[in-house]
Amino acid sequence: MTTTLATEDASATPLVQLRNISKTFGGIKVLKNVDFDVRRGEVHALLGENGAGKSTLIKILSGFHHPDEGGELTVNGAPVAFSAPRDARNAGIATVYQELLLFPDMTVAENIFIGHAPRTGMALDWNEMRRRARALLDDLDSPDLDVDARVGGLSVANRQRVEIAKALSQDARLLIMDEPTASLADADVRRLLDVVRRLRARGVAIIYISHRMPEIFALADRVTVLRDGALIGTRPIGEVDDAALVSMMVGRSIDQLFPKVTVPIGAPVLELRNVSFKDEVQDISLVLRAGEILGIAGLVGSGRTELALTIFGITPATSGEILLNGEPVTIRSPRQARDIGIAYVPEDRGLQGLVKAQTIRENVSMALLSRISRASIVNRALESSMARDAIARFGIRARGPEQRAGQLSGGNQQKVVLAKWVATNPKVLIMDEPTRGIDVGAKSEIHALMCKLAGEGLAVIMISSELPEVLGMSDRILVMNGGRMVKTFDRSEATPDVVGAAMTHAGAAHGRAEQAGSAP
Amino acid sequence: ASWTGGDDLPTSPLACDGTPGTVAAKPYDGGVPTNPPDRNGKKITVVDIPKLIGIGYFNATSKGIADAAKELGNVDAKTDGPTKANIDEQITFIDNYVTSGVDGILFAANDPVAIAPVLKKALAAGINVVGYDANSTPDARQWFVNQAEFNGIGKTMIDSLAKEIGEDGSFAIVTSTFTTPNQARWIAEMSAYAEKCHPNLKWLETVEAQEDNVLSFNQATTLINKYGDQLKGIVGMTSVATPASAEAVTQAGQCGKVAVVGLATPNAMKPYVEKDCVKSVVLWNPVDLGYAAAYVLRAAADGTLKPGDTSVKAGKLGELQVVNGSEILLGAPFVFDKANIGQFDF
Amino acid sequence: MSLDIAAPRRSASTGVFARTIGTYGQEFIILAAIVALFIVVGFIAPRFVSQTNLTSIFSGNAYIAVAAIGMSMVIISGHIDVSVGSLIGVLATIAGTLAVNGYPIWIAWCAPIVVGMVITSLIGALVAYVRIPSIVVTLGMLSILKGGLISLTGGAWITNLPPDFLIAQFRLFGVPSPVWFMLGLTIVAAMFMRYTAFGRSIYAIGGNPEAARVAGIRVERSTVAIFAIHGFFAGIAAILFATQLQVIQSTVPAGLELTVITASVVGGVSILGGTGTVVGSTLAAILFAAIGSSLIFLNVSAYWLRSVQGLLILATVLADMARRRGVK
Amino acid sequence: MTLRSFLRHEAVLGFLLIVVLFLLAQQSDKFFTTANILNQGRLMAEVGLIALPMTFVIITGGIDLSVGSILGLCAILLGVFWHNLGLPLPVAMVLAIVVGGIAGLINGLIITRFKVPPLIATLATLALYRGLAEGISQARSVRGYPDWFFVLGQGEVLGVPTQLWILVIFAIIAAAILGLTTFGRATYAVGANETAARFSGINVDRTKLLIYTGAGLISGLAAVIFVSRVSTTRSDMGTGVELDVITAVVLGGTSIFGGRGTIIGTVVGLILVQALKNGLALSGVKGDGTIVVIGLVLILAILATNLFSRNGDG
Ligand SMILES: Nc1ncnc2c1ncn2[C@@H]1O[C@H](COP(=O)(O)OP(=O)(O)OP(=O)(O)O)[C@@H](O)[C@H]1O
Ligand SMILES: Nc1ncnc2c1ncn2[C@@H]1O[C@H](COP(=O)(O)OP(=O)(O)OP(=O)(O)O)[C@@H](O)[C@H]1O
Ligand SMILES: [Mg+2]
Ligand SMILES: [Mg+2]
Repeated sequence: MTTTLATEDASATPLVQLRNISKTFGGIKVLKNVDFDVRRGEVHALLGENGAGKSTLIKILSGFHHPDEGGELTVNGAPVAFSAPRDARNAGIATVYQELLLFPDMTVAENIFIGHAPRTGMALDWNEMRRRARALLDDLDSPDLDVDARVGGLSVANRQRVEIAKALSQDARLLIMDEPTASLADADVRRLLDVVRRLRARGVAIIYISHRMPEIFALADRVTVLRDGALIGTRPIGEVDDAALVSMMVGRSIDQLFPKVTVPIGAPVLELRNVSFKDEVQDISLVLRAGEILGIAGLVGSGRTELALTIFGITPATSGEILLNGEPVTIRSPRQARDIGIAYVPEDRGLQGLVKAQTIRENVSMALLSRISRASIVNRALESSMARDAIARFGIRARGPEQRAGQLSGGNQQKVVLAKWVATNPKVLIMDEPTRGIDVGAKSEIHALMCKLAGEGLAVIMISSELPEVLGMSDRILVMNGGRMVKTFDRSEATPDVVGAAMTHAGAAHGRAEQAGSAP
Repeated sequence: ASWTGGDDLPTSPLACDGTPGTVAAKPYDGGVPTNPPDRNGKKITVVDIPKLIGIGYFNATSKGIADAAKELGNVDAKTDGPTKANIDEQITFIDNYVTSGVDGILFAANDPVAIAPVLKKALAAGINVVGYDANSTPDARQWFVNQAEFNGIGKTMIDSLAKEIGEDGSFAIVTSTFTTPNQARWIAEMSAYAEKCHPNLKWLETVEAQEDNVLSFNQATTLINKYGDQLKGIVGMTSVATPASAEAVTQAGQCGKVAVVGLATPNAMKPYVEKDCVKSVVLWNPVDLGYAAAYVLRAAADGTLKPGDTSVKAGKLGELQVVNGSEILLGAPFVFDKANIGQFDF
Repeated sequence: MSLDIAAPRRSASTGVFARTIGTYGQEFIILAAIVALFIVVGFIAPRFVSQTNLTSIFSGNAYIAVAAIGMSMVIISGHIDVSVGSLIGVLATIAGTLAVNGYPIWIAWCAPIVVGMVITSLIGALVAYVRIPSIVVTLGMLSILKGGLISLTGGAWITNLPPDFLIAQFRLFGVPSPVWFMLGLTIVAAMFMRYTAFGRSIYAIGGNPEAARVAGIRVERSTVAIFAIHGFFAGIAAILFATQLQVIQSTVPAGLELTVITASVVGGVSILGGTGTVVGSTLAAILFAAIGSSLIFLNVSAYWLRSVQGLLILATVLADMARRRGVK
Repeated sequence: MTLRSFLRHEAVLGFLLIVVLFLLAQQSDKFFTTANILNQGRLMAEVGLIALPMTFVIITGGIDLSVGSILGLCAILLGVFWHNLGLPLPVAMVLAIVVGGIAGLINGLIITRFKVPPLIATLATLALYRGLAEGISQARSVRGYPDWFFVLGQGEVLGVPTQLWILVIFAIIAAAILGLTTFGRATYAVGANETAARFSGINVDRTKLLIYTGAGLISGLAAVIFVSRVSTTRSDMGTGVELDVITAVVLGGTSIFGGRGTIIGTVVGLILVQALKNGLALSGVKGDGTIVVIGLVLILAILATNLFSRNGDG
């Protein structure tokens, strides 16, 4: 690998510089002699596939991990060694981690100021803390976020805001953001990008990690690409384009981002008639056909996940009717849903999808244990061969079926969850944010898999906050807002403008919610 | 209040005037060790397994056993046992000592029936087995050194109580747990004797306080608070409950108004007796009890105490009588008072 | 396009009252239970609410409340100490032994606190640096302390304690000192938990240790410190325990650890860590003491006492669960 | 990795066990005799039996502190059913075990329906069940069981104590259920990630209910064996058993945080504790010294495992 030094601006000492950094976990080298630097007032984007080592690199910068011997880390030209995150904070480095690190039982204000709360004498000054939290959140365009709310009860987007406010509260010279937009909807993303630009204008250096190309081009001054733990190169953003970055990342070019294949649409499989769950899902009616991909668009909190949970029996419908192949069914638990052929790939992979402590084999077989067991005894041979098949079929990059799921990269974890549900031979597959936090390569693989499954006659519901994905993959698009369906679009009539408008200007549309069931 | 604790065995209250109860002569009903080696005059190792270790009472019995062992010169005795009065653990302790091959076992049973199988196992292994303080079923041991007959305790306690609080006074009892066999039997005998000889005594209630100092104190205090002037006496059934009750009476400023009688060791009671807060304390001397038990075991091992004998020599205690088939009576319970309590140190 | 996209579905502005109920809900439930108990039982048996009985209830069980303060901190930090009963037994014995052997009274008072802190710091170090789960360390410690105590003392009672030593029998304004200790320490601890950075970091460590670490909290060091503070409270509890009577049993009080843990968790300290207050645990300790006393006043057959206690624990916990679901 | 980390602990524990057995055998020639070993099997049967379902309970991330109280309650009811109600003894035995199951089921219902953390729920039922035992027994004990009944607790089958057979059979069944069946898988999954298990169609609540009910049933069985061993029933039976049981399970490598543990580990932990108790007693160490050693071994065993697997699971 060659490092591109051509773009180095020799005159400016970088704020932070990493030289020859390596990191080994349990004998496996996940970072290999990486050089990296950040300058004041720049946004430096860090790119790479899942598992390329981005998070590891920034965790070294933030004192979370110690690099292997031989590396060098300087701040303002002076060598430093961080023994704990505390030291990095003191050096002016603030980090928004990929896995949000918040305290669910504390208030928003306290989460923001934990570790450096304002004091009067010995005692914490709660009022000052709340006041400053308020100001920070207002600064982030979040006037609606109550500083006294329990963080555990907040939506993902709001938690993200708290996390960013927390980083800002430290008055950092370097702000590191690891996939801050992974779980944000478009408008939230824009709001975040504004914040980042404002910080840059103030002279703060920013390291920005994201799998979303448009953000990189909208924001970054320079971009560094990692692949398999090695540095591929650092370029000014003006010198690269989308395709170049992708090929730097994956080492090959990706032909098509949304490889939508049209397949013949079959008979109705799933039908919802006026399904409601409390006030979170209200009066949803729709028809889903074999081979069809139904995209569900909406803002955060619009009730898309709630709808999926209702169909899947986690929060059973409080009224309305669900029909499968024309037969009315009652779904009161995920088990019943599974047994009648409904599968759900949940949005929170780590919490709801995977048992990280268990092996790929155990994860893949989890939803159909009863089918591969006789007299309750699990058939281990069958199970292992199933896991090997899944690894082959879904292209899961793993040492083998006995590898622990938690050790895989995000994209591969997602494939394991998908494999688990496809193994049950479902008729309906619901995928909630199927490509959240997943690199371009894996993303297109998952899209291809989705099309293939639809082609095999599966009816697919895809919930996504990424508008291009919804538009690119769906045969039909259903827009939700406030727990209601506000509009449905056919693939042909769906453009970013009309769908986006339906998503945001829905308040008025409630009364006129269209019946998806009556769509052609 | 009606006492429902205890087992269903009949009570046998003594005569009110102190005529000794008639004890029907009974043939030996104890067990016999199987093929014990000849231990006559030889050095023997003895283990003492009380109900629990770490309370004053059993510390005193252990001391008695140690004293006797020293006096005899040919007994090697040690005390070991559970830290809580638990039938299961006590059984395990005995079992382990049977396996390790001691010559003699001294025990105070947490439960007479539960302990029987393992004691029989000891007898079967040729070990000499003697009980004290709390009996097992007779055939599971050779001899039992009885500190005082249940009905004797019942009479002494109720008589002292009636003397202090008057024939129509009201009293309450603080005991360890309702399931402790000795305490349960004593309470049953007290109840029967009070009914027979002091019918106007009013028994208010009985509370449990484990073998726990602070809990006993709190329970006694609550009784004082609850009954106010109505409460004339508290009876402590254990050597833990009695001093704690006396402390409760003292701290409540009720000395002289609420009498405390009960079973207790002199050292714990000295402060209260000396301050006249407690007039008399009932107890056999537990040091003597352990001492006698050790002598009886030695005699059984030597073969000098045989089934059918009517008395046994127990060192400084002199001749002790065999009663009730296979029990050896220590003597009447002793009443400590201000005059004599200073002479005892245990 | 409107930027106000995350318009709160559930209104964000909660009133001060609702917020207080939200934070201190469990404390209110227990307080209500205590008040209700005093009213009802006092109505049936007026002596129950007499000043002497109230004093006995508070004073006789203050040591449990004091120990529960430290225990609450440990549980809030996501750990537990099942050895606290044995520890108190050991510390009480140390205090008594020093007192009867002629050491100055202040040494007899301070020694158990220091020794308590040393032992719990050791526990904390094993938990924090060697990463042995606290329940395992303290289960082991329970045995070690209990067995060690009996080995050393043989269970001999400590008598002839000097009167000056019996701090629990002192009174101030007619109120026994344990009550003052209980009140004072609860207030100090509550302020400490609410208004100091270290107090808040206890919640942080219990709520999310990883997040606490990246927030710059020295998790290991703090964990040791939390256990040390717990040892401090255990030491004070031991002194109150030891000086209540004129003898010290020098054994481990049976089941004391469960009583202390129960007071903490019923007082609203989440066993999962991260939430709870020391006010709640003190109230719960008072509630249990009051229940124990009231059963005697109500002539509930002592045979059923423990079932009633079990039911009451269940009732308060279920009420709390219901409340949490209500507030959410 | 579940298996690997277990093997690490097993290696440590197995090594420890061998060292302990060797040292103890040096100390006393009575230790390594068939009679003594079989007898130890008799003594550890009740704790051993309850440790089996407790392994399941702890693997799901829960705990059951009420097992000792259930044991006491079932023991009392066995006596009451037989003696006071006049039921045939076999019927009384079955009923007592069923009551144990119901007590466990109640634990399970409190934990699953009302989402009360297991520690608190069973802390409450610890008091409740013991209180019921005391209330029902009114401090009376029931004795005088027929001779055939003692076969269970004091008898032998083919020269081996009856309850040791029962323990071995149940241990094999438990190991098979945990290691081979769908139920065992569900148990691990629930402990490692309850939400993911639920989202995979595993009936989490039913799994927990069955496990707590099983713990109750086995505690009931242990009660019957216990009564048969000691020939009497008392309401304080089984006090403190929960700590012995949890010690064995945790020493056996089951993670208190759930998701990890095996029956084999539990059995080794159990044997280690029993060997220490017995062997130290035979070597002349007194009871209080033995408790100290067991406490130390518990801490040191887990400490050793942690040190050996320092850079492992992360
Ligand atoms: N604590 C750890 N122990 C062992 N391996 C680890 C650990 N943390 C990360 N890894 C491994 O290091 C590699 C790099 O991981 P890292 O999280 O840095 O990737 P990433 O580039 O941030 O990926 P993503 O885009 O999915 O977030 C991966 O193979 C991962 O499995
Ligand atoms: N503004 C808000 N304030 C507080 N909680 C919110 C808010 N918006 C959403 N939530 C919570 O966030 C969760 C996600 O909402 P829901 O699943 O209904 O919508 P969604 O469209 O699937 O959102 P997402 O895009 O995050 O998956 C819900 O549990 C909801 O209670
Ligand atoms: Mg990452
Ligand atoms: Mg969603």
